[in-house]
Amino acid sequence: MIIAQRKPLEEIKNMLSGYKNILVAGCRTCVTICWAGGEKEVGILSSQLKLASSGERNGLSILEATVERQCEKEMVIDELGDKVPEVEAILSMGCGAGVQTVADIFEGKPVFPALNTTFVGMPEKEGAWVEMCGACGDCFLDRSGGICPVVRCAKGLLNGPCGGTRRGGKCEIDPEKECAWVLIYRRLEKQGRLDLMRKYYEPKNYRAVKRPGRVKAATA
Amino acid sequence: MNREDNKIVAFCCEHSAYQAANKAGRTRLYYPDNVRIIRVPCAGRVDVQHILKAFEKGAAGVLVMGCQEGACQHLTGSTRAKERVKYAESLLKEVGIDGGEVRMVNLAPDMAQRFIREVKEMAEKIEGR
Amino acid sequence: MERSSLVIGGGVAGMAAALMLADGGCQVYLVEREPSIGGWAASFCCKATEVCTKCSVCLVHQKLNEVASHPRISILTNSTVTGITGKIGNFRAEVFQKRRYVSPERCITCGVCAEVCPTEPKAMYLPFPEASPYSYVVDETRCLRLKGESCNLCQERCPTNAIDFRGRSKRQELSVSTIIVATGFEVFDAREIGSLGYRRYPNVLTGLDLERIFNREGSLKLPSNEKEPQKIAFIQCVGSRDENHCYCSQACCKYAMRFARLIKYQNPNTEVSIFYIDLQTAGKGFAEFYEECKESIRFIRGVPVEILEVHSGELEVKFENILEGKVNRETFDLVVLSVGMVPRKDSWDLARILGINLGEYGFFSIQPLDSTETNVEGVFLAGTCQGAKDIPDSIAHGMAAAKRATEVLARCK
Amino acid sequence: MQVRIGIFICDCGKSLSNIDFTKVRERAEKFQDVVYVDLSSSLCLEEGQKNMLSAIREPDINRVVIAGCSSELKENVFGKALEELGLNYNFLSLANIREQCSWTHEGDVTDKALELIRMAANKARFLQPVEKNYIPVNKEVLVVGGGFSGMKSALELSGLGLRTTLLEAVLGGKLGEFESFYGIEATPEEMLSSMRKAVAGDENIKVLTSAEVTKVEGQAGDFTVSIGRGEEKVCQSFGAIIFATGYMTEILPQDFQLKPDVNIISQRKLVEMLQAPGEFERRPRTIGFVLDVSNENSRLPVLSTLNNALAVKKRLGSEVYVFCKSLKVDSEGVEKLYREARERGVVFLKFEERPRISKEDGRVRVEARDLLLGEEVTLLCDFLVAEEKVLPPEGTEALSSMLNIGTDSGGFYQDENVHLYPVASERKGIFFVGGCKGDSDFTRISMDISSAAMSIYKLLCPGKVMVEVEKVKVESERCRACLTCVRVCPHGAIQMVRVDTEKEVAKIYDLACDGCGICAAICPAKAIRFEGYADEQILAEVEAIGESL
Repeated sequence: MIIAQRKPLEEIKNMLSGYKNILVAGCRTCVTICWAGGEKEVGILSSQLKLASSGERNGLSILEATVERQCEKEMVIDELGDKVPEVEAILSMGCGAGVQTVADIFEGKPVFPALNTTFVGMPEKEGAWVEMCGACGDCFLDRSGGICPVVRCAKGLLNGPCGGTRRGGKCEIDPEKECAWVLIYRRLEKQGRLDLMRKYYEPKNYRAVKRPGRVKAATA
Repeated sequence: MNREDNKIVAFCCEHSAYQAANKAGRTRLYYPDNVRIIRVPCAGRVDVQHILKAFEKGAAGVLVMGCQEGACQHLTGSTRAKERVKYAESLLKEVGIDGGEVRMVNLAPDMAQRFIREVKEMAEKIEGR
Repeated sequence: MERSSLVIGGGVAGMAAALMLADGGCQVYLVEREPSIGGWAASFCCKATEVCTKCSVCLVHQKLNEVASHPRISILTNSTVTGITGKIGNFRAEVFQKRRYVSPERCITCGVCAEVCPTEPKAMYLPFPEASPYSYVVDETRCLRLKGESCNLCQERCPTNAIDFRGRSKRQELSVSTIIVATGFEVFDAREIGSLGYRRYPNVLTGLDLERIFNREGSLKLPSNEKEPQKIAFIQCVGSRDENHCYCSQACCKYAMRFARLIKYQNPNTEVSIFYIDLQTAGKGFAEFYEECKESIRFIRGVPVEILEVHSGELEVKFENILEGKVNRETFDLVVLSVGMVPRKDSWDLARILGINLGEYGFFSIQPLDSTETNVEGVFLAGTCQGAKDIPDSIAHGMAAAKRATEVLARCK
Repeated sequence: MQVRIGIFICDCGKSLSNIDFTKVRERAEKFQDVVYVDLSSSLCLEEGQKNMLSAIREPDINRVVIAGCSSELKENVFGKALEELGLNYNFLSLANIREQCSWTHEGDVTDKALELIRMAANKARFLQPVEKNYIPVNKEVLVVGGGFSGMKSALELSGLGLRTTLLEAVLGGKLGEFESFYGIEATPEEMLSSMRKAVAGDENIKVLTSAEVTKVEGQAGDFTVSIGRGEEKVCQSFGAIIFATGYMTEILPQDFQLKPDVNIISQRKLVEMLQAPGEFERRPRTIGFVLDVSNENSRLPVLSTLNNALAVKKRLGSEVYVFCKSLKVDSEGVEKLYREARERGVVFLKFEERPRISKEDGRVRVEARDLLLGEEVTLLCDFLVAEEKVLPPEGTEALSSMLNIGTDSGGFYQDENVHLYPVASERKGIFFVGGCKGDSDFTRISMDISSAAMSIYKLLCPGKVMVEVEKVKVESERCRACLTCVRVCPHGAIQMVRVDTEKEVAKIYDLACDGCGICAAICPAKAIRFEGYADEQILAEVEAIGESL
C-alpha cells in the first residue's frame, strides 16, 4: 500500500501564494487508508487554509472534492471535471501518481502536491506505518526468508550482516531498528534453510532499471 | 460568527461535562455568557475537523470537555480526545492560533466549580489577545 | 401474579438492586426515607487528580439518572415501611408516606417559591442539585406557615400550584413477592471520642465534611480563617477496629489516601501525613496508586489519641510514634478524622417489622455462605446495612441481592 | 420530504425573568424551515404536553425543537409523545435555556437564548429517523474454568433457569490452600465435593473436561466459540461467556531462599500435613508465617494465613508467629478472625523492612526488627510457611488479545475502569469472575458470581433485545476496509464482513455498540454516520452560533 505524509502548511501556503480560489482534491484509496489525503484530511487542510487566509482582505475561496481513485483518468474527470473551470489552481492530496494524472488531464491549470509520497509499506500499529518494499524491480525475498534486506537493512546489503550489528540484534546505524539480517538468519534457521546464507549474490545493478518503469499485460 | 464576538464553543460529554454545566446552573453559579455548549455522546466523538471548523466559523476558543481518564464509560474516549486536541493545537499553531485557544478538560458530573473555572480562564485568555 | 419487588432504601446499593430487578422484568417499588433518592454517595465529590482514582462517585450520578427514567421503577420518597405481613411470593407491605407539601409531579423547580420565602436560611429548598425526584421540599422546622403563622407567599406565587399545605400523610399497601433491604449506614459520630476534639475545634473535620466541602467548593480552605491549609493530618480507624466496632469499615483508608492525593494535587506544597494502624491497600489497581502516594504523603504508624488546640489556633496532636518507640507531639493546621461506618440506629424497628435478626455489631445478620440472605425467606440485604462496604462493593452487593430475589421468584412461581 | 420545524418554548412558569420571550418568539419564526413557534409555561406537565401534541397535528410539523430545562428524563417523555403522533422519536432537538442560560448569567440573556434555540433548530433540519427492532439472543452460557468460581457460576446460572456449558481441565481449583474456614463448619474439601455433586446432577449444566477455548468470534447474544478437546474441535454458539480461570500462586525464589533441605513450605503443603498428622516425624514446636514480602497489597495470603494459623493452633497447639507489614483486614469478618487468632495465642510481629531468612541447624531462622517491641527479633521455627504471590493464569495474555480486551496493571483480566466493576468487560456479554480478575476474598467472589449471573439473566432472559437499528452505521460504498475503526472501538463492536459486492467492509453490531462515536470521529474515509450526532448535525449547531440575529 502506498504511504504518504502531508507537507507542512508553510510549504503549501508558499505554493498557493498568488492564487485566490483553489480546488483541494483528495483520493479515497491508499492515502485515505494511511490517514494522509482522505476526505477527512481534505476538510482539515481546507479549514487550515481558510483560517490562515482569514486575516487578509479577500481570503482564499476553496472547493473540496474527493476522487474515488486519483490515478484513474475516468474517475478524475468524473469527479473534478466540472469543478476545475471555476478555480485558478488545484491542490491535489493524492500520491505522486494521483497528482500527475490530474496534472496531465487539466493541462491549463497548475497542480500542486499537498503530500510527500514516502514508501510502500504496512501499518506497524494503528496510525503508524513502516516501509516494507522499495519497488526495486528484482525481488530478492525468496532468498531472504521473506524479509527484504534492500529496504529493511540500512545499507541494503545482499550478503549477510555488516560487521557492526549491535548486541541484541540491533542495527549499527539506528539502535532502535532490528538488524534485517539477524531477523533473516533466525527465520531461515527456524525453517532449516540456512544454506541460502552461504551463497554469494551479485550486487544489484540499479543502473539497469529504465526509468520510468513500464509494465504491459500480455493481453493488452 | 466573527472573531470579535469572542464566542467559546464547548463540546461537552453528556455523561460528565454536560451534567456539571447543569449543576452549575442549578446552584445559580454565574460564568461568562459567551460560551455555547454542544452536547456530544462522548469526548471521543469530537473530531479534529469539528475543532478546526469551529475556528473557521469564527469561534475564538474551543473547549473539549470529557470524563476523567480512568472513568470514561467508553474507556478510551477521553484519551483519544486528548490526543486529537493536541493534534488540533499543532495544526492551529501552523495557522498562527497558538495562544492556547483550544483546551482539553477532564471533569466529573459533580465538578460545577471546575467547569466554571475552565470557562473563566478561557474567556480571560481570549479577551487578553 | 405479576412479579414485583420492594426495595427499602434508595442509596447506591438500593438503586443498583432496583435497576437490576427492573431490567430483569420485575416491577420495583423503591421506598426512600429522604425527600430524594441517592443516599450518602450522591453528595460525595469526585477525587480525581490528572487521572481517575476509581472512587466510583460518578457511578452514583449515572444510577440516579437511570433509576429516575426507568419505566418499571416507581419511587416513593419521604416514605418508610411500617408493617410487613405474608410470606415469600406475596408479602403485603404497608408504606407510610410523610406528607409532602410540594407535589413532585407538579413542581417544575422554577425556584420562585424559594425567592419569596421570608425565612433565612430558606424553608423551601432543593435537597441537592441532582436530586431525584427533582422538586423543592419544605423544611417543617423553619417554615412559618407550619409554625402556625399565616404566610402562604410561596403557595400564591407557585405557577403550577404544586404547593398544598393541607396535604396529609398517606398510608399505602403494596403487594410484592420479595423484599430487598438497602437502608445503608450511619457515619460514626466522631464526638464520641471526646479527646479528638471534633466539633470543639473548628479545624478538626471528618471524612464526610471533606466530601461535602469538595462537592460544594471544589477546594479545601481552613474553616477557621478561610486560608489554604499548609499541614494536614489524616487519622485512620476512627470508630472502626476498636472495642465496640470489631470490623474494618473498608472505605476509610482508600478515601483518606484519595483525599491526600487530591489535596497535594491542588497545592503541592501542602504537607500531608496519614496516621494508620494497618493500611488497607488491596483492591484492583490500588497497588499502583499506593506507590504514588508513598512518594508524596508521609505515612506514620500509630493512631493519635488526643488533639488540643494551642494558642495559635493550630492543633497539637499527641501520638505514639511506634517507629521511634516514644510519644511525640506535632502541630497541624487541619486534622481529618477518617470516620468509619456504624449501623443505623433505626435498624432495630425495621428488624422487628421484617422479623430479621441483627448481627453482633448491629448490622443485619446473614446466612453463613451467602452475604445477601437473611433468616426470613424472600427478604434480602444489599449494601452497607449488612456490613461496612465501599461504593463499588455496595453496587456489587446490590446486584447480588437482586439476583437472589430473581432466583427465588423464578423458583416460587 | 420537506423539513417543517415546530419550536415549543417553555418559560418555566414565567420564572425566567431575564429572557424577553415575545422577542424570542418573533425572531424564532424567522429561522430557516420553522413553520410554527409556541410559547407555554410548563411543557413538562401534562397540560403543557397536551396543547403541544394538538399543536403538532395541524400544520403537519415533522421536526420538534423544545427549548426548556435540562431534565434528561423529560427527553423520553417527549420522545414517547412524538411516537404517539407517528413521528420518529429521533426528530427531537433540545435547547437548554434554563440551567445553561437564564440561571447562569446575570442581566438580559435573550440573545443567548435565541442562539441556543437556533442551534437546536439548525440541528433539527438534519435529523434522520431511527428505527427500533428486536435482535434474537442465544440463551446458552459458556463458563470457562472449573474451580470454585466456575462451578458456583454454573450453579447460580442454572438457578435462574439458564443452560450453561462448563469447560475445565480438572474440577477443583484453589480451595486446597485452606484447611478450614473460620465460622463455617464444612471443610473446603466437603464444600468442593458437594459442589461437584451438584454440578454433576444439574441437567442445566453440561461439563466438558480437559477442554479449552481456542477461538471466539461474533458479538454478545451470538458468540461462536471453537472449543478444543485434545484433537477434537467443537464449534458452538453462546449468548454470553463467563471467565473463571482462577489465579496462579508462586513462591518467589528471591524472597525465600528455597533450598531443598530447608523447611519452607507452601500453604497447600501445610494443609496436607495438617490433614495427615503422620507427615510430621515429631510435632513441630514453632511454625512461622511470613506475609507482605512479595506483594504488599493482596488479601488472599492474609485469608489463608489467618485460617491456617488458627487451624495449627487447634490441631497441633504449637507456637505460631506471623510476620507482616500491614495486615489486610478489609474483608468480611477478617478483623474478627484476626482478633480470634490473637486471643488463641498467635503472635503477630509487624516489620518495616523485609525480614532476613536463613537456615540454622535444620531449622529456619527469621530475623526482623519488630515495630511494637522496637528491637531486633530472631525466631527459630521448625516450618516457615512462605507467602505466595498471586499471579494471573498463563494464557491470559493470549486470550485477552484474541478477545480484544484489556488487562489491568497487574496483568489480570478486566481493565481498571470504574464502569466495569464488578464483573463486566469492555465487550458486552463477556464477564470475569473470581481470582482471574485479581486478588479478592470469598465474600467479594460470591458477590461477583451473583452479579455476573444477574447481568447475564438481564441480557438473555427475554430471548431478544431491543436495539436502535443502525444508529451508528458504516456506509459500505465509502468504507476502504482500513481496519482503523475495528482497532479503535473500545467495545469491540466492529468486525469485518463480506458484503454482496464481494468486498470486505466494516460492520457495526448494534447490540454490542454502546454509542460513543469514537469510530465515527476517527474514520479517515468519513464512512461512519452516527445518527443524532452526525458530522453535519454537529457542524450545523456550530454554524448557528453568532449568525446575524
